[in-house]
Amino acid sequence: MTATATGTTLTFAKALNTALADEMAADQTVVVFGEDVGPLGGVFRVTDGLTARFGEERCFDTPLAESGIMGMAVGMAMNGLRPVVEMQFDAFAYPAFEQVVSHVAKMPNRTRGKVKLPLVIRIPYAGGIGGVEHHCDSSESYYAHTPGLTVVSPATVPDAYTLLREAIRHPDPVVFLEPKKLYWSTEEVDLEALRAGAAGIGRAVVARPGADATLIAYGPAVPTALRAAEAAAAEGRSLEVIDVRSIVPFDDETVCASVRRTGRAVVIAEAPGFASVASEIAARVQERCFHSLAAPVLRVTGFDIPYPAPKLEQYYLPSVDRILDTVDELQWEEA
Amino acid sequence: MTATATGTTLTFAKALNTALADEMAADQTVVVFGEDVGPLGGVFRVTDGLTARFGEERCFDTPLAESGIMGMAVGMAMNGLRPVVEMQFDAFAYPAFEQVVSHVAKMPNRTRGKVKLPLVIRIPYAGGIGGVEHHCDSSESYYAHTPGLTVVSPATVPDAYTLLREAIRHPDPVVFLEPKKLYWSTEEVDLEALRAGAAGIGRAVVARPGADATLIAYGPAVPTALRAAEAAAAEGRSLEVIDVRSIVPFDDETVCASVRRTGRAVVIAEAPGFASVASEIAARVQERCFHSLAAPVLRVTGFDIPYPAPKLEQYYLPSVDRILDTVDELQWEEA
Amino acid sequence: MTTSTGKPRRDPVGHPLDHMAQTAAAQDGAESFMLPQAAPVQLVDPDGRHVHNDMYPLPDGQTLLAEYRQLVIGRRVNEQANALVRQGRLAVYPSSHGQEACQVAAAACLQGQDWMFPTYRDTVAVMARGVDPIQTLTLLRGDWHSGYDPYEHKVSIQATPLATQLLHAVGVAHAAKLKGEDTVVLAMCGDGATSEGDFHEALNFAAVFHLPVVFFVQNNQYAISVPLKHQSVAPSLAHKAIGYGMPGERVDGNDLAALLGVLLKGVDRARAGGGPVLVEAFTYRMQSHTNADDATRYRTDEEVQAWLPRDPIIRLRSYLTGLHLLTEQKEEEFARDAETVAARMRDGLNAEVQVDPEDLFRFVYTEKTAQLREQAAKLREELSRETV
Amino acid sequence: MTTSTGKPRRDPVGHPLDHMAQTAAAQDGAESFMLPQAAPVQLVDPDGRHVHNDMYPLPDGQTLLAEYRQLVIGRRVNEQANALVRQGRLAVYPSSHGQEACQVAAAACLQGQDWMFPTYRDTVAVMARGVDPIQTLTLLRGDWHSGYDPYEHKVSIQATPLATQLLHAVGVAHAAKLKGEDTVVLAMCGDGATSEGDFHEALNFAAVFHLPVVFFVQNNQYAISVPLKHQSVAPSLAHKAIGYGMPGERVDGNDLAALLGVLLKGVDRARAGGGPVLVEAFTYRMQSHTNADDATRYRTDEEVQAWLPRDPIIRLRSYLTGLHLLTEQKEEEFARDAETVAARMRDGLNAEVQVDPEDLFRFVYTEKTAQLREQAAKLREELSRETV
Ligand SMILES: Cc1ncc(C[n+]2csc(CCOP(=O)(O)OP(=O)(O)O)c2C)c(N)n1
Ligand SMILES: Cc1ncc(C[n+]2csc(CCOP(=O)(O)OP(=O)(O)O)c2C)c(N)n1
Ligand SMILES: [Mg+2]
Ligand SMILES: [Mg+2]
Repeated sequence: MTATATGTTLTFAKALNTALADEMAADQTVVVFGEDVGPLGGVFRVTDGLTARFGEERCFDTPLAESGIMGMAVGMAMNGLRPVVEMQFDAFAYPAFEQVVSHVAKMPNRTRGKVKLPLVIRIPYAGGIGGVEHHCDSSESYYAHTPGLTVVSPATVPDAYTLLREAIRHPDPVVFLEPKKLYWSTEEVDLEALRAGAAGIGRAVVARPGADATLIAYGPAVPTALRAAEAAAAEGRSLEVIDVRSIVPFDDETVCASVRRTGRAVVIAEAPGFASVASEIAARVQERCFHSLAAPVLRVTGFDIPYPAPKLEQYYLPSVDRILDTVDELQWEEA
Repeated sequence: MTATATGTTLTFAKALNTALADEMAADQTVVVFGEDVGPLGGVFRVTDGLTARFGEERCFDTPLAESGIMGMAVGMAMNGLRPVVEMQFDAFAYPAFEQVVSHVAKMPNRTRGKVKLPLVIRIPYAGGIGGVEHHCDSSESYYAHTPGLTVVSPATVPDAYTLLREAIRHPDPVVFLEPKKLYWSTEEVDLEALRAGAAGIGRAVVARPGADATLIAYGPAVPTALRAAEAAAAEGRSLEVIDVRSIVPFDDETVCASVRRTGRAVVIAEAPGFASVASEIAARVQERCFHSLAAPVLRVTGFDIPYPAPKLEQYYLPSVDRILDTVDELQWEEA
Repeated sequence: MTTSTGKPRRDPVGHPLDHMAQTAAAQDGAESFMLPQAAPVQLVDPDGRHVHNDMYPLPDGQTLLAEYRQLVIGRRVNEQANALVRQGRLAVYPSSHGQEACQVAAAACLQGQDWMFPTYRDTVAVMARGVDPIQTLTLLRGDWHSGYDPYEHKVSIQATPLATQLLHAVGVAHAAKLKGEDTVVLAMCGDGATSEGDFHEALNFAAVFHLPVVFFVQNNQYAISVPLKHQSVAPSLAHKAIGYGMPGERVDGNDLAALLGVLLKGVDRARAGGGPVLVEAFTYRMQSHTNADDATRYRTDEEVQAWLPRDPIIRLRSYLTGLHLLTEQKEEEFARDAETVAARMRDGLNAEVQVDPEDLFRFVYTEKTAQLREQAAKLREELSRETV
Repeated sequence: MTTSTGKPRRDPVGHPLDHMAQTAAAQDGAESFMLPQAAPVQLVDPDGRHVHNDMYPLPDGQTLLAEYRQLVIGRRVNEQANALVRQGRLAVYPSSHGQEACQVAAAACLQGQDWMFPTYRDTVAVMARGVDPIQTLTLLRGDWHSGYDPYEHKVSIQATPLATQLLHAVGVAHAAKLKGEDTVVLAMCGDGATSEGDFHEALNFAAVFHLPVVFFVQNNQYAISVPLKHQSVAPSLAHKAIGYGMPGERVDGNDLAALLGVLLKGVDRARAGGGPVLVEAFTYRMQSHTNADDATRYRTDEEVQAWLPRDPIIRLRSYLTGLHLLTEQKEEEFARDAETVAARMRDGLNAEVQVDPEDLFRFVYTEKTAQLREQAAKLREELSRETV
């Protein structure tokens, strides 16, 4: 953390760490637990220092069992706490799937809102870090398809801070997806302004304005989309980039306003495309903006294959080139 | 089972049972296991009589643990058997989610095809039977989004037989979704013809030809779509109904040929619509048929809510009325 | 949040070689302490005679009389619910007929500040804890997933996905411990559910965090059609306890006195900071799994008949009659009380329920999402067109 | 498929009351049989002296000498792999430094027809079983998820999702039993993995189906940063066995002789139809979890140092030198053999690997789906444009 006149330079991971610390300081009922989140500070150091500062009853390690972590979080939330749990990696959240789908997502509805579950499931998520198998899954579609969950993914350092604090304060369970490849990205932020800042859950933002087509992305795909827009600008094409941020609830308004204006859209996501969040965005954009569209809504996603080994991931991940190729397919000759 | 001159009247459940028995008789390596599939014959009686006929080593009960069932099936398939496992109800397959996603779907790819997993995961699936919570989930989107799985759902008695036999013979793992509400439906079938019959995995069929719009449905939604088409015909509108049958791999050809001809499409599925198979179908149809479309591809799906209690499910399930209302929205005035 | 309650979890890491030696040394003590007694604890035998047990004194007569009344009501609740299924008023009912002593003891061993985590089969226990019968039966009537407010009587939802609720119980206990509350949690499940991974994780978490949880397994010999021996080949289910570092105990599940003795001891121990325990009650599911099940497919009538003389009501009646505590007058009084509950069930369930389709969207999130507002509006419009 | 192997699973359901009595009666016998010995089995102490044990005779000197050679190679493999990480040739390496005795014993206790189910940390065991070093390291080099054919040496993939592989092991054993094969399966995991639900389900399935599986837990005191006492408060991990109805045994995991004794007995027992066993090896992870980990954050140097004198190589060297079986010449020979393996690792990993992007689509399904054919074509076209 280096401070300047205007602000502080933070990594994405440190922004998350600061959000946790700030919220733990503000609210006694917030507890953090998971695998290796205590003295080690988490394998990505997002919980670094929390045990030392808040004590081992506020930030602690559990036995190695994800369903156990999730189920215990449900009970703790039932009894007045606000658990923030870490699943060590995306694919290691799968053992907790039943607890997530059958209880986390359904308990408030089941009890007619009598039982609220204000808990956060933090998941270091997606690829691009040369990780081995099971450490790179883009699992957002499983959660986004499950009614009752709120699903968000920050793509910038300020959003990492703001969205996480908001997620912890949220009255309903939030799946909080942290793009691993962004953990070490840095940005200069004005923490005081952020602390006073506005809400993000449910709202998309225009990350870069443009006129000719809309790129719709979230999480790890946002920086790639921005680089594509940059490259397109050099070629004289003006692309608008939307950072979805909040997958559920989805901000139809912001997205559709943009597409209605540009008349063209490409959805970008790392996950395999089939039956995914990208499918949803494409489906709803064409449903809602059909008569504004000059071309079909296209998608640039991961292939429908298991996440590849490190030396092959470059071929898998949505790239600037692949995005620009796809933009080229948007039937410009007819425009 | 009643025999007539032309064929045999079978329930959907009996067709599945016959497929299991025929395949077990034909192939010594087929083993059937799960919860209550032995002496009880399964809670839906799909495995009725198999233990008596093939012995308790070919059809047996396991301890009550779905991840155990799935993980053991992986090992048995690795060692030369063809396990057909039953998950008692859709939501009770979730404890096995990690085994399904991290191993069943990935083991062949991980080992460069050295390890094949010719296993079938049978799941009594979806709603419409007045079941309590957790007994009515439409979980196909979780599986369809997972590369490496083959996902099919029969909607007719002949398909129940043919697809299940084919699934058991399939070299890769198949998630076999059995619409619960169809278990007791009956049809007259010619078993001998079916036994000699053609393949279904990877192929959709035109369940009812039509000219004005295409209804795309699978599993439990197919009979509803057919009734909607029937009702529309009475009102002078000719709807084509496609029974997708094979969700993965998806038959783009049959679906797109129909939509290109009719120029209009409605996708129908019971599952919550968000980030679902229905989203995928809508997304790919507009991607591929954009210039043939007179209107956006619309969807009639379950709401984005947990499956409701029995007395409320009638409001949740895609109905003939809801389908026809949606067909009405396909901008006919502009046609 | 107090940090003063309970012993600190993280004392400095000792020398690992010491640990190896220590553990070996401590083991013999641990074993005799954590392994169940050689036979299930029984305090009143099937003929109604007191069986002496060094560790568990017999509860006093007045207590047993009061709980006997609950047994009678419990049996009546099971019968009435079965009748309501036959009449189509309930979709399905998983009866605890034969297990009523477990049901009654589960409620009796808890204090007001304690929590109960029941399953679908524990309807009688839920009602014995004070939850309104009609609210309890909402789930099975089919108008909502759960009909009561879990906070009102500190009874969680009747869980369907097996063993999952055990972890919620652990979480409630953990929060209680962190908040310094004097709360014990009773976590209930069946024999079949002990095979699920969540059972394992729940017991381990409770032990490692030293939480006030009493795990109460009603071993009724069957998981739907699957008999215990295909579920486990352990000497007993209570032998699982030592693998988590907690004591395990077996108890005759048709002996209300023994159940009270063992469960109360476990609850007291947990409340005093002694950590979790595992109690296995050896009992029998006298009826089919639910009315949708056909038990003749997997067990003989002789087997069922053999359990009849072990009925939990008969033996307590014999014992209390022998003491002249249970009089004919009392019996009549209890029967009337049971009839009152049954009548309340009948009346409540015979009344037509109104469901509100808008409820579909009301509780999914604290605030409806834009998407749900749209979908609700669509349904509303659809329904208004229909009624026109 | 023979039905003649093994005892029938479904004998007629006995009288449940008998069962209750029987179990109680049988319990004492079962307990002494299933509970681990009071201290971990040790046959050679840290000073290289034989420790007498009634149940486990010391393996003969020639056997120990041959396995000592494997220890030396195993240590060298760990060192070389660490070096290759530093040179950027491997992305990461979870070292078994300090656990080599466990690794070597795991391979040594199996016959050719048997199966091994290793984890990410069991690289040395995998190589000791005969898998090619370069193929073994493919996963960590990053060119494919698994580099060897599991059928060639009957070694399953090195599993990453914890405890999941134990169920695959159970399945392989179950199929072997049904097919009448003479196969034993060694199912390996760490102490942390015993907390996962899949561990529980695997042991229970193996016990209920009476399968030839030896569960081998390398308790190296840590799951990444989490020490054993936050993982379990059981007297030992081997005490979990009785909860499944199988014997549990603890063994000094730095004593190759004891490991061979205990594992071989388990394998023999399983092969003879005696069912599964659980073996816990008490050992220590001398290095960080992987090179990406920083163990100083959670344990002291003193703790690590205290384990140095217990090194598995030192004590076997002392013992064999004392017997004059291990000579200076032998030591040199073994060191050369180890160097040969290390050189093979270096050479193999220093060679540039070619990956084929088409492989992305080749093995997902037996036959590419239309969708994958499309996607592959798209990538091909993309790449051809780039190279133009
Ligand atoms: C995770 C899960 N799998 C399967 C089921 C279906 N199911 C409901 S009850 C039951 C048997 C449970 O047996 P047990 O735990 O002994 O309880 P009992 O019904 O005997 O009270 C099964 C398999 C379920 N509810 N949850
Ligand atoms: C299901 C799952 N959860 C989490 C992880 C991440 N993880 C990898 S190794 C490890 C620690 C495992 O400890 P242990 O079982 O003792 O084995 P060791 O590494 O000590 O050999 C963890 C938490 C994982 N691989 N799988
Ligand atoms: Mg039971
Ligand atoms: Mg370990």
